[in-house]
Amino acid sequence: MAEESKLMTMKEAISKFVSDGMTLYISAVWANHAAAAAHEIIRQGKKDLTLIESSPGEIFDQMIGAGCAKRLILSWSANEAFGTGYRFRRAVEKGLVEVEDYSNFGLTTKLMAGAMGVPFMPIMSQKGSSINEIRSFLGENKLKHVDCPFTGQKVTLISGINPDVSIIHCQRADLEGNLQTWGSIFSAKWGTLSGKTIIASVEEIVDTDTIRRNPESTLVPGFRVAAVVHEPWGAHPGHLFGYHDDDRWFRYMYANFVADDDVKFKKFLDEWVYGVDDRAGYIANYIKKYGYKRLMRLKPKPYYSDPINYGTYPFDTMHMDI
Amino acid sequence: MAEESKLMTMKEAISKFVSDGMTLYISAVWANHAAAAAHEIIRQGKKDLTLIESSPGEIFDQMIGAGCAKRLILSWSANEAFGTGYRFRRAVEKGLVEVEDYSNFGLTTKLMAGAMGVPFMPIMSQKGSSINEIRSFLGENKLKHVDCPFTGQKVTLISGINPDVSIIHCQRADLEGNLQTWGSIFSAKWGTLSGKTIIASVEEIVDTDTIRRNPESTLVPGFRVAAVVHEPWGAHPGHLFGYHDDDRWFRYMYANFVADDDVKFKKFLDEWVYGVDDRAGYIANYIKKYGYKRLMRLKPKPYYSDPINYGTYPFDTMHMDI
Amino acid sequence: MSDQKYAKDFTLPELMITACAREIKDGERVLIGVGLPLLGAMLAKRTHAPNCKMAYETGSFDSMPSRTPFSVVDPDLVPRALFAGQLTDIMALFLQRGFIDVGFVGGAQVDKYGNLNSTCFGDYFKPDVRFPGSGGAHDFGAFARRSLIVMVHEKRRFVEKCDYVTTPGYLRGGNTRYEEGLPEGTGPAAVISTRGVFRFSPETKEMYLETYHPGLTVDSVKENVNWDLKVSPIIRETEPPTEEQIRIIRDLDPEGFFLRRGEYNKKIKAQAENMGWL
Amino acid sequence: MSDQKYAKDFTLPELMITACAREIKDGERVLIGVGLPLLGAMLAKRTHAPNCKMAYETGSFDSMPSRTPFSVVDPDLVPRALFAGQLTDIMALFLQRGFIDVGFVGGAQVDKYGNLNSTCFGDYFKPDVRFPGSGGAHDFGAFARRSLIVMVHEKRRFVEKCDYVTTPGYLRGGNTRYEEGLPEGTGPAAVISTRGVFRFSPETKEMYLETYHPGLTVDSVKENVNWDLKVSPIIRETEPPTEEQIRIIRDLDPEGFFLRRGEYNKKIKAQAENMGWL
Repeated sequence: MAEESKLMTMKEAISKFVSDGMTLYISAVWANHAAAAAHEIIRQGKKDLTLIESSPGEIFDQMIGAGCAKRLILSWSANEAFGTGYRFRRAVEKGLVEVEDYSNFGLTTKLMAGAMGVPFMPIMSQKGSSINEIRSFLGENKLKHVDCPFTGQKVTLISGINPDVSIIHCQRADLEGNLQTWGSIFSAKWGTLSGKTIIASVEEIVDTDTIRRNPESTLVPGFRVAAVVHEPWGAHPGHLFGYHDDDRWFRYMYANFVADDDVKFKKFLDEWVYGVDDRAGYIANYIKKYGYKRLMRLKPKPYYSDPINYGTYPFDTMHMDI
Repeated sequence: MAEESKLMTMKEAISKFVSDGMTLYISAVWANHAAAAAHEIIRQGKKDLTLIESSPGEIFDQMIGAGCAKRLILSWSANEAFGTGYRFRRAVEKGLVEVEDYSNFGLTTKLMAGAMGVPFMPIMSQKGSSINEIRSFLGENKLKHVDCPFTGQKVTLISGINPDVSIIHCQRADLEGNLQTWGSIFSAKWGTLSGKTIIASVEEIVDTDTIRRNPESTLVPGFRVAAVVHEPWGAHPGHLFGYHDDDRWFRYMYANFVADDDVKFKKFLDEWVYGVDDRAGYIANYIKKYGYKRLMRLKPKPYYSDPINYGTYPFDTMHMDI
Repeated sequence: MSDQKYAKDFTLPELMITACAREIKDGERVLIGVGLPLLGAMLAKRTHAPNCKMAYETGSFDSMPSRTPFSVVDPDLVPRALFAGQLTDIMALFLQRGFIDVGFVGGAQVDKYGNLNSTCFGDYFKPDVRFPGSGGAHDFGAFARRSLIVMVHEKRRFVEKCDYVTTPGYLRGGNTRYEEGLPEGTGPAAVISTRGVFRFSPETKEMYLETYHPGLTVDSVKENVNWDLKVSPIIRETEPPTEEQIRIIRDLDPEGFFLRRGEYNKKIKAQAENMGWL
Repeated sequence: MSDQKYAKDFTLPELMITACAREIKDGERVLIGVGLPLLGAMLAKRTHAPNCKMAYETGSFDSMPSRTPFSVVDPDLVPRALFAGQLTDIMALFLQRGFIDVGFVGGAQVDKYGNLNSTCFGDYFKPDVRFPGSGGAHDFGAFARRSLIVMVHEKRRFVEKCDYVTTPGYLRGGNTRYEEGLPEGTGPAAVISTRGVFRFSPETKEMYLETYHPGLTVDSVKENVNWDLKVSPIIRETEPPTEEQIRIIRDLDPEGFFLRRGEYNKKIKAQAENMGWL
């Protein structure tokens, strides 16, 4: 009896594992950008969520704008060189969401502590800042200042977190949920592994033998994963190493001409989120609107690593005779 | 002006960077087993060293037996299924070396704290044990028991360490010291990066382009590395992923028939350490004694990972037009 | 099938490997050290627990080695593994988080509450005998849902109180383990010694004899324990290996490295002497 | 060479990029965020500092992107990099350990001791304006040997005291930064604003004007600072870019994404309208 398949649709995964009021880590930096999942959360009208990520981009902005989020734990929310995160900005200014601010390092060690199973991580950062002084909804549980019992240095203890659900978009997984990713992953290792439940969307479903040929690319072993969703282009308009580029025009357009206008933002959601059933529908709309060629232009020129020779030793190579 | 080459002989590296009385991390678990460096330390008669590694094998035993070590910080010292570590055992029983004991996890987080630049790491382990109660030469600096200020749980804080020198044997490096390794590395990432100074021996010197084709295999960036030594078979009789197997017969023979006999141990050192100039001499002796074929039998059957497609984007793919 | 019949011919190591294997349920995640427990887990995987997955503190998970590993860093544990990382990955992400079902541990001494000593006999600072130390054993024992203790059974090793507690069992019995801060729902599940299999009372957490190995008696086991050993009301002989189990075990160790160590040792010694080594 | 002559024609962003580049010495390790500083570092690497190496908090070190990254997670920052890991690798192993020479930071407000606010104007809980937040800026500012502050220069942004300190500069001046526990030998080295370049007094740690940008005056800079700004005794105009520098900068941004943002913005807006988007 092999392990059960964890393959399901995004609709099933979000409806089964995400409830109103939960705390969610969603990988939302531009690599491993879990856009398909975020859009499904919006479609299902989830409410009162606490969202955590170090430097989330567009999808946090959209979940905030769609009214899914009540609280945010983050370090930065914007669209990089493309523009600011207007839905985030306006929601905070209007008091529609509460924010607990950390630095990128602080926030990531918060997830690292959760992933590793310790209640806090020490950092030498965050000293001398309002980040360390001002506490929002986490109150005394945000962090502590202590003197190191060994050296006397001032140390900041960042409290750990275990989100109810962690969600990531990756390159590939097998049906058991063994997740592989590569490239530079920002906070996504700790964020994903900190979750009590893990949902992953992937570009490709592969067989377990493929996973086993690159054991060092496995980010999360299958036993930690509750749902695997096959959603090609699930990171769009973010990028995914080896699969596609950022859709820079699309990001620029959203950040500069859509996010800060209530009417256009609603129109955007109506078209790209509510107006489609899933990521396949989203991509169909993209192709209809911009053409297949435009989508394919986002594909990279292949750039392969060298294969790694691990070496193997057949059964008869015990090497115990001289 | 490119960076200066850090290539030197093991004789130069040990004589330049290792002094009596220093604290050294030496990668001594059976993968990345820095045997060539340990033998050079013995040859140069270094004294009063404090040696740290989680579960060191034969080379710690030999450095102890040769009188190099005064203090040991470790979790386990033996030769796995091959036999106990007799030089270690006898030296402790006779009071010739002092030991500070941790668990494997505790010891590794001690190195991790040093590598990350924090004065301690919290673990939930080591509770209820004499490891946590009995302190040797580190005294109050071994660890602390605290109640978590967030959850009230009992937490063990393991003090960090930054060895004066960390030494590892890896698959390859370029002349600037960019070190690459693969396989399962036990404590070696944290141990190596915790060092104030880093020495590496490698199977192969490669050009920087080779390093750059597998950026995720880089364990240590060149700016951290002080010396690169080209010592093929530098891990023998340990193994090295992709390069060679453990020499099980040799390990069994040492652990069971040499280590616990003063005369045979001296004879072993005379032949394999004092009697040769470097690793090339050691291997020449091996070939003379056992034959080239026997050495070559330790080579693995190749087992390659799939290449990873990172993808690349030429200068004209800004994707900022529609 | 005929090979499900009990074997007539088996050795003590083979019996213990079988006993280890029987502790593993299908689908469990098992953290494994060197020696007999590894053979036990390989046997379980080839028989009743094909979906058990082994983790190694070196960083590998669910490896498919072609040969029997002699050590947890065997170079054949990475190719074809599901996951290859480092010690802190396995110890923190898997073990400290509570995702390991079974951890095998060993020691030189065990006491009646399953506390283990793998560090020293006598005073820590002037030991009569120094052993290797914890390695990962402490951590396995701290966090695995069920830790399984595999021991050579001599009277001096089954003691009222360990000289040094390397790996905590139930500490002073009752709830003392959990009061000390070790996770609820963890602790030793069994001791598999060279004389019998022992379990722990659910309330007092005191070790009791469940089965004695074939050829021994309850009294001969009790005589080799330094406290008044309690005995299961349904005491019986340890279940012997089946013919299938014996066939698989012997296939796993054709050279007798684990199973016929004395004989093996003689062979290597003779070879070494021939090489002018000794 | 003729292109070492100063350029006659250059824009304010080009001047600032040049000023950023001049702060980087050959061989230094530079931790970089998005925007002008990245172009500055790329310019430095193509001119006087070919061996400077850039780190990105995303996990890449010494990348060789074919194109100009628009973000620190640009997918061209991993192929051909010397090292690719994750945020905690760069933040801990490189930055917290003290191995980063230069870190670029920005903000919406700066005060006279180089403290930076990139979080909000007004009360944190009811902000007049909410900005993105720290990102890596706090950490860069905490640990880089020299942090370099790049700012849009408006009077409301150069304040006596920040509404919120996201990234600590010299705190309350003097040694207060180090008394707070931030590492010795770290701190802001310069502010590069849209009006001038500022440095910090070695003793008081107060910001002073070192150069004002071409076309401006000392007074016009002082008028846009909310405290009595001190001025260097050898005050002068900011050194303009050379022709070589301008040529390289423009090569790096052929579409004008960074250099001609207004014009660029119009173009994209027109395209979006054509697509029926707006």
